[in-house]
Amino acid sequence: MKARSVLLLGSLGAALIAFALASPGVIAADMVDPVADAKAFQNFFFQKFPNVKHEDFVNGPYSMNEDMKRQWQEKEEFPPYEFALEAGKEMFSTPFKNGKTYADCFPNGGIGIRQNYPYFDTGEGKVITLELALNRCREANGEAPYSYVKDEMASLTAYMAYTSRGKPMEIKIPDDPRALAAFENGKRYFYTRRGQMNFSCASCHVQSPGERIRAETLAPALGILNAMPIYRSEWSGMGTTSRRFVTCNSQTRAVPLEPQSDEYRDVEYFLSYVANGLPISGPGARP
Amino acid sequence: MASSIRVRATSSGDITEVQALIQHPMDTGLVKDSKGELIPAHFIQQLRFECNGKDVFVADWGTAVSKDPYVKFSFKGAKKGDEIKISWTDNKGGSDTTTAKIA
Amino acid sequence: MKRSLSLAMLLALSLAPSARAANEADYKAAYAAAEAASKEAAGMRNQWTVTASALAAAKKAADGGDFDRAVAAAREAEALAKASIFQAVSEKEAWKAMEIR
Amino acid sequence: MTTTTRPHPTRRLILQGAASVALLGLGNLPLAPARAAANDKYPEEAFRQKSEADAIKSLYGKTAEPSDKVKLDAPEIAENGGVVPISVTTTLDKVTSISLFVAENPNALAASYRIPDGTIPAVANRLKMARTTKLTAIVEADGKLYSATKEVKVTVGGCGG
Repeated sequence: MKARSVLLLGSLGAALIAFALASPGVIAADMVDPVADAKAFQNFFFQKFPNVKHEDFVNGPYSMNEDMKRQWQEKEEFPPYEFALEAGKEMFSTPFKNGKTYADCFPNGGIGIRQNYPYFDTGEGKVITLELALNRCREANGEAPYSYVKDEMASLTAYMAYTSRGKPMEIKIPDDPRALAAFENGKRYFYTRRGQMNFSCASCHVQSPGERIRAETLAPALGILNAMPIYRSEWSGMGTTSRRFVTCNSQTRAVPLEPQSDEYRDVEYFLSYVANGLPISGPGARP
Repeated sequence: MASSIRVRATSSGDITEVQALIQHPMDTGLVKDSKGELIPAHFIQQLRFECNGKDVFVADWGTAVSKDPYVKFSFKGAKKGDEIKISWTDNKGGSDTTTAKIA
Repeated sequence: MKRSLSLAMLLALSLAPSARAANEADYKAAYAAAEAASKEAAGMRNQWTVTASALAAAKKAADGGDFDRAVAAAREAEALAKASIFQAVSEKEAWKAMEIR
Repeated sequence: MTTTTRPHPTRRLILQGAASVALLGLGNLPLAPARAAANDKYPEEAFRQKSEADAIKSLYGKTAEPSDKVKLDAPEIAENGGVVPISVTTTLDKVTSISLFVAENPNALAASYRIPDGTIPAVANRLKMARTTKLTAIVEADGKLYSATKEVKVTVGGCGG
C-alpha cells in the first residue's frame, strides 16, 4: 500500500505523521548474501518499471518522466558540467609541488577506473571511495585535502567518471567478514528512517521513484550513484556524492554526519554493488 | 587562461551549426546572498558572432537568461576551417572574446 | 510491524507548562535535561536538526530574559531529542521490514 | 583554472527573490539613449519594460499577429525554473529578428536575437522563469511581426525542511 499522499504532505515539520507502510519483505535472514540482495534489488525495479530499459535506470528522474528526459537530452548537447569536466581534466594533469600527479596514485593512471570504486581495502578493513582515495593521494603528495562537498573534488571525480562512461559498474566484495559487515551496514543505513520527517533513503527512492515530493521527481535507487558527480540546476553548481548525502539528510531534518564517515562510505558501497552491470553515466546533470 | 566561452562549430554542406556555452553568473540583481544582501545585477548584455568579417548572429540578453548561458544557431556561407570570432560584453563593462575554427 | 512512533512523540510534545511564570532556575533545569537528551541522540548518530534549533531558541530566549519562552523551547528540544532517540532505537530492527528481499 | 566559490545563493532564493520582490534594481544604465526599433544598439529600454506589451512596443514599435509558421518548442513542466531549454524555428523568410518574452518574469523581454541574412531563422537557448508563465516568441519577417505562445509550468524546486 503506497503512502503517496503522506509523502506529498511530508514536510509540515510535525513528527506526528506515522507511516504504515506495508513493504515487500520478510524478516531478514541473519546471513548476509550480497549476490542475492543485488538480484532482488534489481528485479524489484525491473518489475516495478517494466518498460524502463535496464541501463536507463542510471539516468535517475529522467528514466521516470519523458518530458523531463527530453529537456535533459537537449541540455546534454552542451551540458552545464562542461566547465567542471575541463577544470577536472586540467587539475588531473597538473603536477603537485613534488612533481607527481594523480595518475601516479591510481591504477591505469586513473583513467577508466571509476566503475571499480568504492572498493573494500582488506589491508585497512574499510571501504575506500573515489573521493577518499583522491584526498589520500593529495595528502600522500604533501598537498592539502579538498573539501568533499566543494567544486574541486567534484571536478576531479567528474573527469574520472567521464573516462569510465559506459563501462558497467563493477564493485567487488572480497571474501572478508568485514567487507560483508560494511555491505550490511550500508544496507542498514539505506533502509533506516531518520530525521523529523521520519524518511529513510528507501522511503523516497524505493517506495515512490517517478513520483514527486514537492516539486522534485524522485530517482529510483537502482543506479542512483552511477551518474555522480552531478551538476544540479537547483544548486546551480556541481555536487559530489558526499554533498548529495549531506543535503538529503538535512532535507529530512536529520543532522548530517561528517562526509566520508563510515555510514556514508558503506551506503555508497551498498548502492554501487547492487547497481553492478549498469553503465557509469557520470558526470551527470540533474534538476 | 581558458576563455569563458566554449564553442562548437560544425559544418555540413553549406550550413554551419554553432553552439556556445559561456561561463557567467548572469545575476539578476533580484537575489539575496546568504547574508541577506542583494547580489547586484551582473549579466551578459550582448553576444556577437562574426565570420569572414561580417556579423552572423547577435544576441541581446536580459536578466532572464540562465547562468552559464547556452545558445545554438546555424548560418550559411562558411566552410570548414573558416574562423568565427565570438565576443560578449556585460552590464558591468566586463567582456571576453575567443575564436573557433569550423570543424 | 506497526510502530507507535507518532503516539510516543505526541505525548512527549504535549507536556503542560508550569503554572507560575518560569524563572532562571526552571530554565536551567529544563535546558540541562534537553541538552542531555540531545547529547544522547547525537551519540546514537541520529540527531535531528530541529532539536538543535529548539535548543538555540531556548538559549536566546533565556538571554533575553524571557524564561517562559525559554523553558517552553527547552522542553520542546527535550521532546524532540527523545523522539529522535525513540526513532533510533525502534529503527534498529524496524528497517529490516522495508528491505527488498 | 580552479573555479572560485563565493557564498552560494541557493536557487530557491532566486525563485523566491524573483517572485516576491516588487522594487526592480537593474544594474547601472549605459548613457547612450535607447532608440525604439531593434538595431545594433542594445535595446536597454525594452529590457526595462515590465509587461510583455510594453516590451514588444519598445523593441519593435508595432504589434504581432499569431502565426503557425513560428514554431516554439518549450517543456510542458520546467524541470527547474532556472534552466528552461527553449527553441524557436520558423519557415517565414526575410527574417531579421527573433525575440522571447516571459510574461510572468519581472521583465518580460528575456532575449532578442538579430538574424542577418544568410543566417537560418532559428535559435535555441536556456531561460529563467520566475513562475508558471506564458512564453511568447516573436519573429520579425519582412517588417511584420509573427508570434507563437506556449504555457510553461514552473514548480519551485527543492524540498523544504
